[in-house]
Order: sequence, then C-alpha cells, then structure tokens
Amino acid sequence: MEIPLRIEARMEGEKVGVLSLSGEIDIATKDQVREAAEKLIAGGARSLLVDLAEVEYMDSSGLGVLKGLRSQLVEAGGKVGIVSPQSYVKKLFERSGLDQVFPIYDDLGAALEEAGR
Amino acid sequence: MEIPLRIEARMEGEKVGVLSLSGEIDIATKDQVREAAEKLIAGGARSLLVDLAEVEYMDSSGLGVLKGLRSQLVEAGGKVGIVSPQSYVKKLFERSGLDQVFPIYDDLGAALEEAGR
Amino acid sequence: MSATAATNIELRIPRQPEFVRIARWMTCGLAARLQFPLGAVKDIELAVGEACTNAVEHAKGPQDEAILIRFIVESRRLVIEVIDYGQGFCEEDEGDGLGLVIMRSVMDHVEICCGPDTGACVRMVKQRDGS
Amino acid sequence: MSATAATNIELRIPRQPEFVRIARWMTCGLAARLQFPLGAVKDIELAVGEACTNAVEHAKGPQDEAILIRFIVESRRLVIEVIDYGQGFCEEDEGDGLGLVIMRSVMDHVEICCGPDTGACVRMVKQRDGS
Ligand SMILES: Nc1ncnc2c1ncn2[C@@H]1O[C@H](COP(=O)(O)OP(=O)(O)O)[C@@H](O)[C@H]1O
Ligand SMILES: Nc1ncnc2c1ncn2[C@@H]1O[C@H](COP(=O)(O)OP(=O)(O)O)[C@@H](O)[C@H]1O
Repeated sequence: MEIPLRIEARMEGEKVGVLSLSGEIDIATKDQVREAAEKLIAGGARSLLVDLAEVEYMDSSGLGVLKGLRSQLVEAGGKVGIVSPQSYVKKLFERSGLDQVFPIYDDLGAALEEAGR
Repeated sequence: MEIPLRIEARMEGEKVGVLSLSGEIDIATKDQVREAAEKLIAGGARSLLVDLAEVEYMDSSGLGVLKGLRSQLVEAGGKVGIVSPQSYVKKLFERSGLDQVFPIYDDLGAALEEAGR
Repeated sequence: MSATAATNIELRIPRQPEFVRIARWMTCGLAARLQFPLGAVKDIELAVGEACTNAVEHAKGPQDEAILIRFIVESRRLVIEVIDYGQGFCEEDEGDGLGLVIMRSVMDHVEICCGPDTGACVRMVKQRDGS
Repeated sequence: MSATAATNIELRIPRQPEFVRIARWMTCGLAARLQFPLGAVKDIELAVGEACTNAVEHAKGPQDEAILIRFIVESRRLVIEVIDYGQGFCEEDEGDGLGLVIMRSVMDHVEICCGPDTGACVRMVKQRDGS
C-alpha cells in the first residue's frame, strides 16, 4: 500500500556515489539500501555519501548497513559520509557513538567538496 | 495520563447554558457531557448551546447524549444548539441526518443572539 | 504461551469504555502511516470507534472479555474486523441506532458476519482511493 | 475463541520484518494521543522498533510465530512489553550490538525478563515527564 523507502542512486564524478533516501530505514528496508550501495560500488564508487534529509525513521538496522558499507570501503581507501540527517536521526548516531565514526555533513555541497579533495 | 475531555459550563443570562467542550467525546466521556448539561439545566438553563470548536473526535455516543438532552429540553419549550463544530464533526451531523434536527451555528455570538430572541 | 501462528495484525483491548479510544488511537497511527488522506484516517478512526462502542454496549458476557481488532493491510485497501465474543447480532437487529449508519457512511464496505466462536464480527473495508 | 480475560492492551504481529513497522506505527498513534511530546513519541517508536527487530532477528522457532506487544497505560508512565516466544536471552548475551544500547538510551527503564512461556520479554518504561 505504502512505499516505506524510496532510493535515488547516482554517481558524482567517477568515484563518489550518492544515495538519497526518503522514508523509513528499518529491518524490512535495510537490504534495499545495501543493494543500492553495492550497485554504486560495483559501478566504481570508492566513497559513498548517504543523504538522509528525507529519512523519517532509522534504527540499528540502518546503522548496521552503514557500518558494513563503511568497513568495506575504508578497507579500499574510501569512506562513507552522512548528509543532512534530521535532528532525531542525528541523535541516533550520537546515541550509538557512531557520530565518532561517520563524518556528518549539513549539506550535500559541503560533503561533495570534501569528498573531492 | 491524558485528559480525554475538558468541559467548561456557564450560564449566559438566566436561561441559556453554554457548554464548551474540548477533546474527545466518546463512550468513555459522554457521561461527563450529560452530567455537565444536567447541572446547567438544574441551575435554570432552558436551552443549551454546545460549543464543539475544540472537539477533535465525536461519534454516535456524543450524538446520543445530545439527542437525549434535546428531547428533554424541547419538551419544556427549550432547545439545543451546536456551535462551531470542526468540519469533520459537522459532517458527522450530516451523515447521521442530525443536521436537520439541531441548529448549527458558526460562532457563539450568532448562537447567543438567536437564543436571546 | 503463544496463540496460533500469526499471519495478521491483531489488537486486543478489554471490552470497556475507556479502552475504546486506545483502539481508535492505534488505528489512526496505522492509517496515517499507510498514507491514507487525513479525512480517510478520521473515517477509519470513527468506524473503529463505532464498532468497539457497539461491542462494549451490546455484547453480553463477562465484562473483562476482550475485543479483538484485526487489521489486514492489502495493497489497495485496509480491512478491519472487530470481534467481540458476545452473543452476536444480525442486520435485522439493527433498529434505528446511528452506529452502523455511520460505519456504513464512512467505510467503503461494512459486513456483519457473526459466529459462535467470534460473537459479533463487523468487517469493514476502506479502499485506498475510496470515497 | 477468546483468549483469557483481557486487562491489557495487546498487539500481536507476525514475527517478520515487514510487520515491525506496523507495530511502530500503531505505537506512535498511541503515544502521540497520550500526549507525550514529539521527541518522546519518537523515542517510544524507536524502542519498539528495536525490540521487535531483535525478535525477528534473534528469536528461533517457527517463522510464523507472533510477537506480542503489551501496553500498560499508567497515569505517569507508559509500560511496553515485547514478547517473542523464542528461546529468550539474558543480559550477558548482549555482546556489542546496538539495539539494546539504543533502547536503554531512549527509554527510562529497560529490563529483560525471559521465561519459558514468553521467550524473550523486553520490558520498557517511558515516564510521562522522563528525559
Ligand atoms: N457488537 C454487537 N453485539 C450485539 N448486538 C449489536 C452489536 N452491534 C450492534 N448490535 C445491535 O444492532 C443495533 C444497532 O446498532 P447501532 O447502529 O450501532 O446503534 P445503537 O448502538 O445506537 O443501537 C444495536 O441496538 C444492537 O441491537
Ligand atoms: N529477542 C531476542 N531473542 C534472543 N536473543 C536476543 C534477543 N534480543 C537480543 N538478543 C541477544 O542480545 C544480543 C544483543 O542485541 P542487540 O543489542 O539488539 O544487538 P544486535 O541485535 O545488533 O546483536 C543479540 O546479538 C542476541 O544475542
């Protein structure tokens, strides 16, 4: 009936994949996030920016996927950045200590600029 | 924990009782409405104006109480008027055919003016 | 102990006046996030409120019996069954009350299908694009 | 047939990923209308989401088993129990996962009290004026 999660995936340049998510990331939708990310990685992305501006719910299921992607990319010299999380989602990163692990950007422009360096 | 229904009761002049309700009128709160109305009637009210501006939910339980009060007051030459229902509540009167039975006023001023006549 | 295998969403409340609003509120939470328009969310809340009110008012049997509200989420509609384990009733019993009139006017389909195991079972359907 | 006498609000969902959100959504509807502040409503949703996710991920046994979510509405707090009829677990099993860390950080009290009849039972409390 409803679409819990919508995903837009694209490359910015040759090495940076951007995932724009909207809706809810939970146990039922987390695999879609992983799969979309894997596709970007298969297409050449060495780093990922995950835009959470439109994400209204996320829990440890989502954090788990992001941690997994980060391990995979960091090993190959890349990274995973979080973009524009809503305040409650940002607090989730803090609560779980992952604000120390993921760079969190206020907007995509700043994130891309840093990724380009 | 929560207060489902708040009731303010007062007289306007000697014969008109005004009930201002806010919250939800359902099977659990309808008796409070009836009791507040009975008190106004015992205090001399011959007609009642029921202000529903702040009522967010009402169902047949509430309609039943209003019908009962109306029967009682009409018998004695009085009436029951409905004031400022929110659009969904107004639709409830229409759905149940009771918009033909109760006068419905947009605001208390107009209702009082007519009641004063 | 677990009941039988779960394939549905089932909400159980005591058959008492002050629990009816709990059923309404939880129903609202579901309908709103299923992205029904606001008016439809209120329609569904009202229908559940009316059906539970009838269960409290008309079902005979122990006061602490449950009302079971079953939700079946389908792609184009939400189906809700309200079951009260009382004596049941049939369309002819309806008389001139307002509850069923209101349920019928806010839902796309309302059906009464009582049985010895369920008591009254009021089955209501709201279409995703329904009126 | 009716279960035992109802004195509580009980929501039952299939122990499957796509039903967890239903439990969250209905919980939200309840918490919002109980007039918890928006942040607290989200906390409660998150805690229920985490507890149900654990039930789906960790409870062994038939896939179509239920998760039972019990709500106890008190004057100053909301108590929620999430019961999964699985093998249960104890605090020592917790390891370095995030689910329980998050539940503990958003609720005022979280307790694990497993038993043979319930499997894992995670009992969570949100105070009306809690942090
Ligand atoms: N759950 C129920 N159990 C038994 N009888 C019921 C139930 N619901 C409705 N009825 C019967 O149907 C009649 C009409 O119900 P309704 O339209 O809701 O109006 P009201 O409740 O105001 O009488 C009731 O008076 C009652 O006889
Ligand atoms: N409902 C449950 N049934 C059985 N074991 C559980 C349950 N919930 C949690 N556990 C155990 O506690 C551990 C920690 O849970 P949690 O903090 O949610 O992290 P995660 O689920 O990411 O491992 C789990 O790995 C599991 O061993």
